[in-house]
Amino acid sequence: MANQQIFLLALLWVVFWGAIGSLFTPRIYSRKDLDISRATLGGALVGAALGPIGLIPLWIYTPRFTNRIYAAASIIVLGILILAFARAYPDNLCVSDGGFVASQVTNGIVIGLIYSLMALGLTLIYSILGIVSFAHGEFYMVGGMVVYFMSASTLFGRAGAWVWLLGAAVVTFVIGAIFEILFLRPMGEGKIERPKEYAILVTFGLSFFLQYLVQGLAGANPVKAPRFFDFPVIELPNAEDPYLIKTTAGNLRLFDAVSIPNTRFVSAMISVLLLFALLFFLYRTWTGRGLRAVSEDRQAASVAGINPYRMNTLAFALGGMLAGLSGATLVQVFTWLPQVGIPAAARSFVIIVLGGMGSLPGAFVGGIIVGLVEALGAGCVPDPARAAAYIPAYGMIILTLTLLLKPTGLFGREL
Amino acid sequence: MMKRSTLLRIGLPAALAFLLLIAPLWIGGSPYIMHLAITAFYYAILAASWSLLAGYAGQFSFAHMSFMAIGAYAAALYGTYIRITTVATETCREIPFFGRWLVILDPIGISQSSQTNCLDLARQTMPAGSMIIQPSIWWGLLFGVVAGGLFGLLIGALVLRLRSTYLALFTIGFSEILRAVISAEIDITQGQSGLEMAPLFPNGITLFGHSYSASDKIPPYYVMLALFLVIMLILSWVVSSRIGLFIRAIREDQEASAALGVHVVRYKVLVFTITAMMAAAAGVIQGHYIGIITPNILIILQMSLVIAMAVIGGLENIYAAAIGAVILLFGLELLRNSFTIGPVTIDMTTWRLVAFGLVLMITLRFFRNGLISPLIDRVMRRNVARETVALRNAATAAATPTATTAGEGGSDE
Amino acid sequence: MSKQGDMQQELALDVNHLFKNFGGLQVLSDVNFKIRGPELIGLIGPNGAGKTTLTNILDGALKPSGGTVYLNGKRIDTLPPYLVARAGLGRTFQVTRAFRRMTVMENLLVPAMALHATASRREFEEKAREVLDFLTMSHLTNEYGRALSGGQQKLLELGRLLMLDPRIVILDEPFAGVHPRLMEIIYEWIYRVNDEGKAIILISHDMETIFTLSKRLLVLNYGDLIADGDPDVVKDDPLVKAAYLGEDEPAPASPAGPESAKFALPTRQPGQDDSADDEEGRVNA
Amino acid sequence: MSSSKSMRWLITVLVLMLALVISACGAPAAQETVGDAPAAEEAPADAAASSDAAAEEAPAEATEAPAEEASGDAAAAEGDVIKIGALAPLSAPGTVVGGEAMVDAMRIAADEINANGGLLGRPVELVIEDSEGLPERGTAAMEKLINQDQVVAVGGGYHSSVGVAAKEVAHDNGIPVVFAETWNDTITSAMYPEIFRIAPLNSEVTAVDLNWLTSLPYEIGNVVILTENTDYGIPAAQETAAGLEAAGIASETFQTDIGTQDFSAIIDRIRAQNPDFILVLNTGEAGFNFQQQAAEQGIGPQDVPMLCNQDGLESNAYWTNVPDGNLCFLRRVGLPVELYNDVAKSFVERYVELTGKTTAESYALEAYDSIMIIAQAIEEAGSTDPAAIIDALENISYEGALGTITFPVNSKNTPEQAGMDPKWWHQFPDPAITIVQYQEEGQDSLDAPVVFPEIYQTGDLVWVTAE
Repeated sequence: MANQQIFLLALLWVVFWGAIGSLFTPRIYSRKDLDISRATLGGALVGAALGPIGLIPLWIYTPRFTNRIYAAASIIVLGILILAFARAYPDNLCVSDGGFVASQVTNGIVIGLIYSLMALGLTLIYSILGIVSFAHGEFYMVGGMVVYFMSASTLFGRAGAWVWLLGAAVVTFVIGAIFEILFLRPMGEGKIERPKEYAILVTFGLSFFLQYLVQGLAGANPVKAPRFFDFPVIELPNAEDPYLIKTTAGNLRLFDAVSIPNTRFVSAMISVLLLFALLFFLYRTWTGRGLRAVSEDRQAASVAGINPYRMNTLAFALGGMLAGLSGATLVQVFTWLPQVGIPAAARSFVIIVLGGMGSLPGAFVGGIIVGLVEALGAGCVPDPARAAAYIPAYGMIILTLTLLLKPTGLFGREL
Repeated sequence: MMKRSTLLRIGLPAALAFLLLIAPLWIGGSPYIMHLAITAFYYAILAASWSLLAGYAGQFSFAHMSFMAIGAYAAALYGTYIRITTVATETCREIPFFGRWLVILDPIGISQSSQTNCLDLARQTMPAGSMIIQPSIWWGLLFGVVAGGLFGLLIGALVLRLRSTYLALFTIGFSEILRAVISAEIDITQGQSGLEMAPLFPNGITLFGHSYSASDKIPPYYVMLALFLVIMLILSWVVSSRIGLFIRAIREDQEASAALGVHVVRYKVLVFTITAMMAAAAGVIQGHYIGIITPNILIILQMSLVIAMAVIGGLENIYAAAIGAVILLFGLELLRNSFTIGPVTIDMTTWRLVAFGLVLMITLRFFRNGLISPLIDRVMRRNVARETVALRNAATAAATPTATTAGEGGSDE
Repeated sequence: MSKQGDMQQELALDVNHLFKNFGGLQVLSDVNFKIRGPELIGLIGPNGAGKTTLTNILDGALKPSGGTVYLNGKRIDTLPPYLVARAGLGRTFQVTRAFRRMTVMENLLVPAMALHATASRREFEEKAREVLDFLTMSHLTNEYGRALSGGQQKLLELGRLLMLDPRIVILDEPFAGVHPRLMEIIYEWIYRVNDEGKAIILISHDMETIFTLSKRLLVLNYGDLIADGDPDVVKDDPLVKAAYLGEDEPAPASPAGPESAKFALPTRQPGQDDSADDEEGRVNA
Repeated sequence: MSSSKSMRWLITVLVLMLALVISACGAPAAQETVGDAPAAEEAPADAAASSDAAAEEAPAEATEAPAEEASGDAAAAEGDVIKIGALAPLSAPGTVVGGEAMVDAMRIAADEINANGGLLGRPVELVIEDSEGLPERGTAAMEKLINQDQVVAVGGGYHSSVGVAAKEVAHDNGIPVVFAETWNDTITSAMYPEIFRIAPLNSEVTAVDLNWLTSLPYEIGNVVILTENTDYGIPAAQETAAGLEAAGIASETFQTDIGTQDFSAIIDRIRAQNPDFILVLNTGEAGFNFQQQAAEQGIGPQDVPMLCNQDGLESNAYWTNVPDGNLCFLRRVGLPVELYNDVAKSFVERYVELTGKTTAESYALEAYDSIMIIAQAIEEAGSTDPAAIIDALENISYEGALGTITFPVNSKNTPEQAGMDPKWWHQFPDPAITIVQYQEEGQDSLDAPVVFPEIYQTGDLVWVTAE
């Protein structure tokens, strides 16, 4: 259908001018001796938004790229794409069905909150140790496995979700601490050449080890924990009227359009709780302040009497624990396997790169954006044969584009 | 002394190569061992070329398997969709090609109902005696290598500014996108069911009067061995040439290298391109040998195997990486057995990988140059050490006391 | 190494109206100076004066916001660092940047081979051995860079410059953290290179050496070149005194050592601070 | 100056590689002349065609070469064990639930044989290989079984893509394989002499699905097919869609990657289709994930009639992973429990004892039979010579857990002679396929009533309708 070409053309147009903008703007800015750190992304956005109409004045007047320009250009780009999409696929659910879009957005945010928690762990590790843990997905997996086995055991089966979560937290924390002390501490002591590469490889080894250790111990059968809590069954305002909220034990429906499964809702709520707990820890406790001090200025912190090695251990263990907790909540949503951590880890990488490595708000916002993109990608891509098949790629496209256009991410410190 | 070192430098590899050349005399009777050997060479190529990229040039790329897959898929697509006919088919997309016709078949996807191909239609109308030729797979190898090189060039140029962690993440991203594309574009790539690839010698081959069938292991053994040896030759040439010197300097300090006149950009991209081409070549041959290629060769486990092989062998030594790959491959495959201790049956399929992860971590932590590399160094640097001792003695004799003691000669730390 | 006498007439560095600003921050404003022949020039200025920025611009690592730099009539401010190096401008770094996991010999071969596309390795090994003899480091030929002490790494950097054989050399804090005995070798190096007809720009916090060595002094103060001339004259320049020498508060500690040792030979032990410096210098991405 | 140098370098490397290539650039891979012979299959099957040509002379070789090996083997170890290979997915991305069940079943078969005095007076050893659900691993595993472990025949097999790839290795080596659970039609339609199958054909399974759907007394106007992008899922989805279209039923197919975990967006889309029926062709944990998430989002088996993935027959795993999965329909291969013969009954008894499960899944029965039928063939052949085993298999009539297994379309009764599609080559023609439905939470799959076809029916189906 000719209509569909509209969207393709719009996409091509945006990508083409975006590429032109991102390639030439930094050169023009550097020739005029202006700050070029934001020129790649700025040029790309302005080019994508306005094409030559935007680029030519941009290159002539070379304004400073403020966040306002970023925001305006991003909105225009999104607008163009959405309009073209709506023109090209008038029957697509994302165009014709508001309830569907609302549902996708809600689901994206809900799952994004859970992703955020995991990414927070990774970004915490990065901000203190300066490394990315490639074993993050395995902490997530282990967290879920611990919850499953506790829930299935006779000893803890009736203990309830909070105990299971605590168990997952303890196990992942301990694994993280032991590993840090054994394998990462020498790095902090400067005994290791090329510490970053060492860290990549050694955490990679840990990921390998944990994944197959769990498989060896627990087998590779898919498992799943029971629902933590049931919803109370309610219907508001009442059964006769068109309802605003209606719940069953396993589902929550709003306005007869948005449906949130209980397990996801509970996981997201637990994630939010943990998020607040983390913020409290970081900003209101002595140890948390110590952590932040180390991330700001290592030397000054150690002068102030904080043992940076202990902080490293704490940060790595805490980061692993956050991943473990996020797995622990998600094991009631997804079927669990020893390999389940790999896509989750990949998603965390996307989030922290998008949010800015080491930035806590970045991990939070990035998580929600990635959740939204995955939900809308799978929900809106017109071809049902491709929509789901490309799920692993949506996040990775964000990752690569961020690294090319703005390596510091949304909230990273400008270099 | 020079003679001894030359002997070691050339004689040892030559002896090893000769051993590998005549190895089928002993292991030729066991197709399984031959199969492992072929696979081992394949991994050795990947590990050695990755060690050039990561160990020498310091570019920790996780996209190495992607280049391999690009090569293999390029060759597989070429083999699946390209035909040459002597007469125009009129039904297919076709291009005149040196007096013949280059026919591009339609993508068919996975389907059990046998769809009629445009060539089948054409066959009925074509005059008798006209030929349909499936072009040689060796042009497919060329095609794959070029495709791999082009992508290597592209990725190398894109990641110029990215270092360590960022580079690793970017290349993981690229690899995952590629995997998603290959699994999703089923019409062309046949997705998870994989593209079939013709055997290396579809009609068998006659070597020294002995004819081998298409499924015989001896011819692919020699093809893979030849590729392995050629690539090791190129790699040794690269590392001993100015390229090797420069990429190591760049790894150590990019700015300082530039300030000393090294064209950083060129050498970084160059090393990406060269290693990508090598990976692609290995992928093409392995694909033809195995007979099928699926997107699963891109899963992170595969890449981690190559990385672990290079690391355990010795990341900063191409020979160590290659030997490490061979040893580990044999180790991992031969351990694929379960054994029983008393009442407990231990299924080694999983536990060998647990051990593997552990070995990887311990190697990194305590043997940073890998397990093989120090051995090679010990042999190769023996006379260097002697020379160093001599120099140092001379220095002491000349009463020029060194202010601060340096580490020991040829130390690994 | 032959004396390149004819170069003396040829050698000329022209720095014209050099400006540099980072965003809104003016780091260099209208810096002008010329070098004719094998001069030995000191470049001083308080921290943040723009010394390193100036070096980076001359070296090609940074592009100036305005102005030009010519080396022997060839414009170099538009060239990337590796071409500037090949054009004949060499430099060392404030934080030593020896190639730590390459042998001393390999360290020396890098610039030589980068400069000469066709020559063989063996040719340069001879030359490298000479250089090492001169630096009294021949016993370290096969050591890895990381095995050297901080001072030896500085020497190694100087050795690399000999191999690059530039016409003009910028030495950024060559004496920082160097054992006194090794300092003698550096002195010797400077005289020798200077005798060979090369110009040297010496950046140091160590006033004693600057005044001993240099015949001409450039003083940078927050982007302005406030003085250019004979060291003794410059020392008494009221502007300089006000801006720098007479400054009350000591400049922040730098690898050059505490400010109290300003007019004394450094007494710090070699390699004392190297690891910390390294970490800073090697921050990734 | 040096720029040209290293460009030259790059070119040199290229040329070297080129040289390597060109030196080997010989004859085309395959060449076919139109008009002479009845045109063989072309396109991707070119290679296969040429190897087929080779196969014409190969049988002679195939019967000889391995015979030599086998006899050499026998000479080396007279009275030594007879090794039978077992191929199954035992780690992800393979379907581990299925794989482990099959391995247990095959172990029981081997133990049973040994308890009865072994084969030809020799003990039997089962050599298990993990295919990981990956074709390339499958070929390597088959390679190892045949060449390293020297098995005389191979049973098992779960994933179609593995079967498709692994059959080539078996064919090259002339070793018989009895596939237990690989449905893809091409496995048999390649007509390799070594390949037998006791699992149903994909197209037959599809036909059962279609028959069932079209015979139902309910209004079905709109079907959603969820499939994995493998060569089990895609052809099945395509054929089902085509069949539904022929029956005047609209359908929409959603393809997912095998590793898909989060289906929520897809489920919303499916909901918007307002389907009357959902057909799940995803295997393993992806199927579980979909069913449970669909249930949580309100279009689960209790809201919309759903034919679930057959791994659901493994009741423990099913109810752990899909707690809200009651009323799912499941496709089961093999006779219903009531019609179990003695073999099946005694097998189930042992299987329950070994695994602690409440009953045996259909693929466990198939896996058991795949080993037992090989054993019987070896007995009948009186030797472990692969060619003899193949010959015995062609003529076999085996009373197994699945019923009486024969391979009526074989080298003496070729598809051409029988006037049948090549897919029936060495194919067990009537493995019973039934549709069962879980009608109670936590129900065992064998207690679940059979709802189709009528002759096996043991209960009435529960049909949920939207609203």
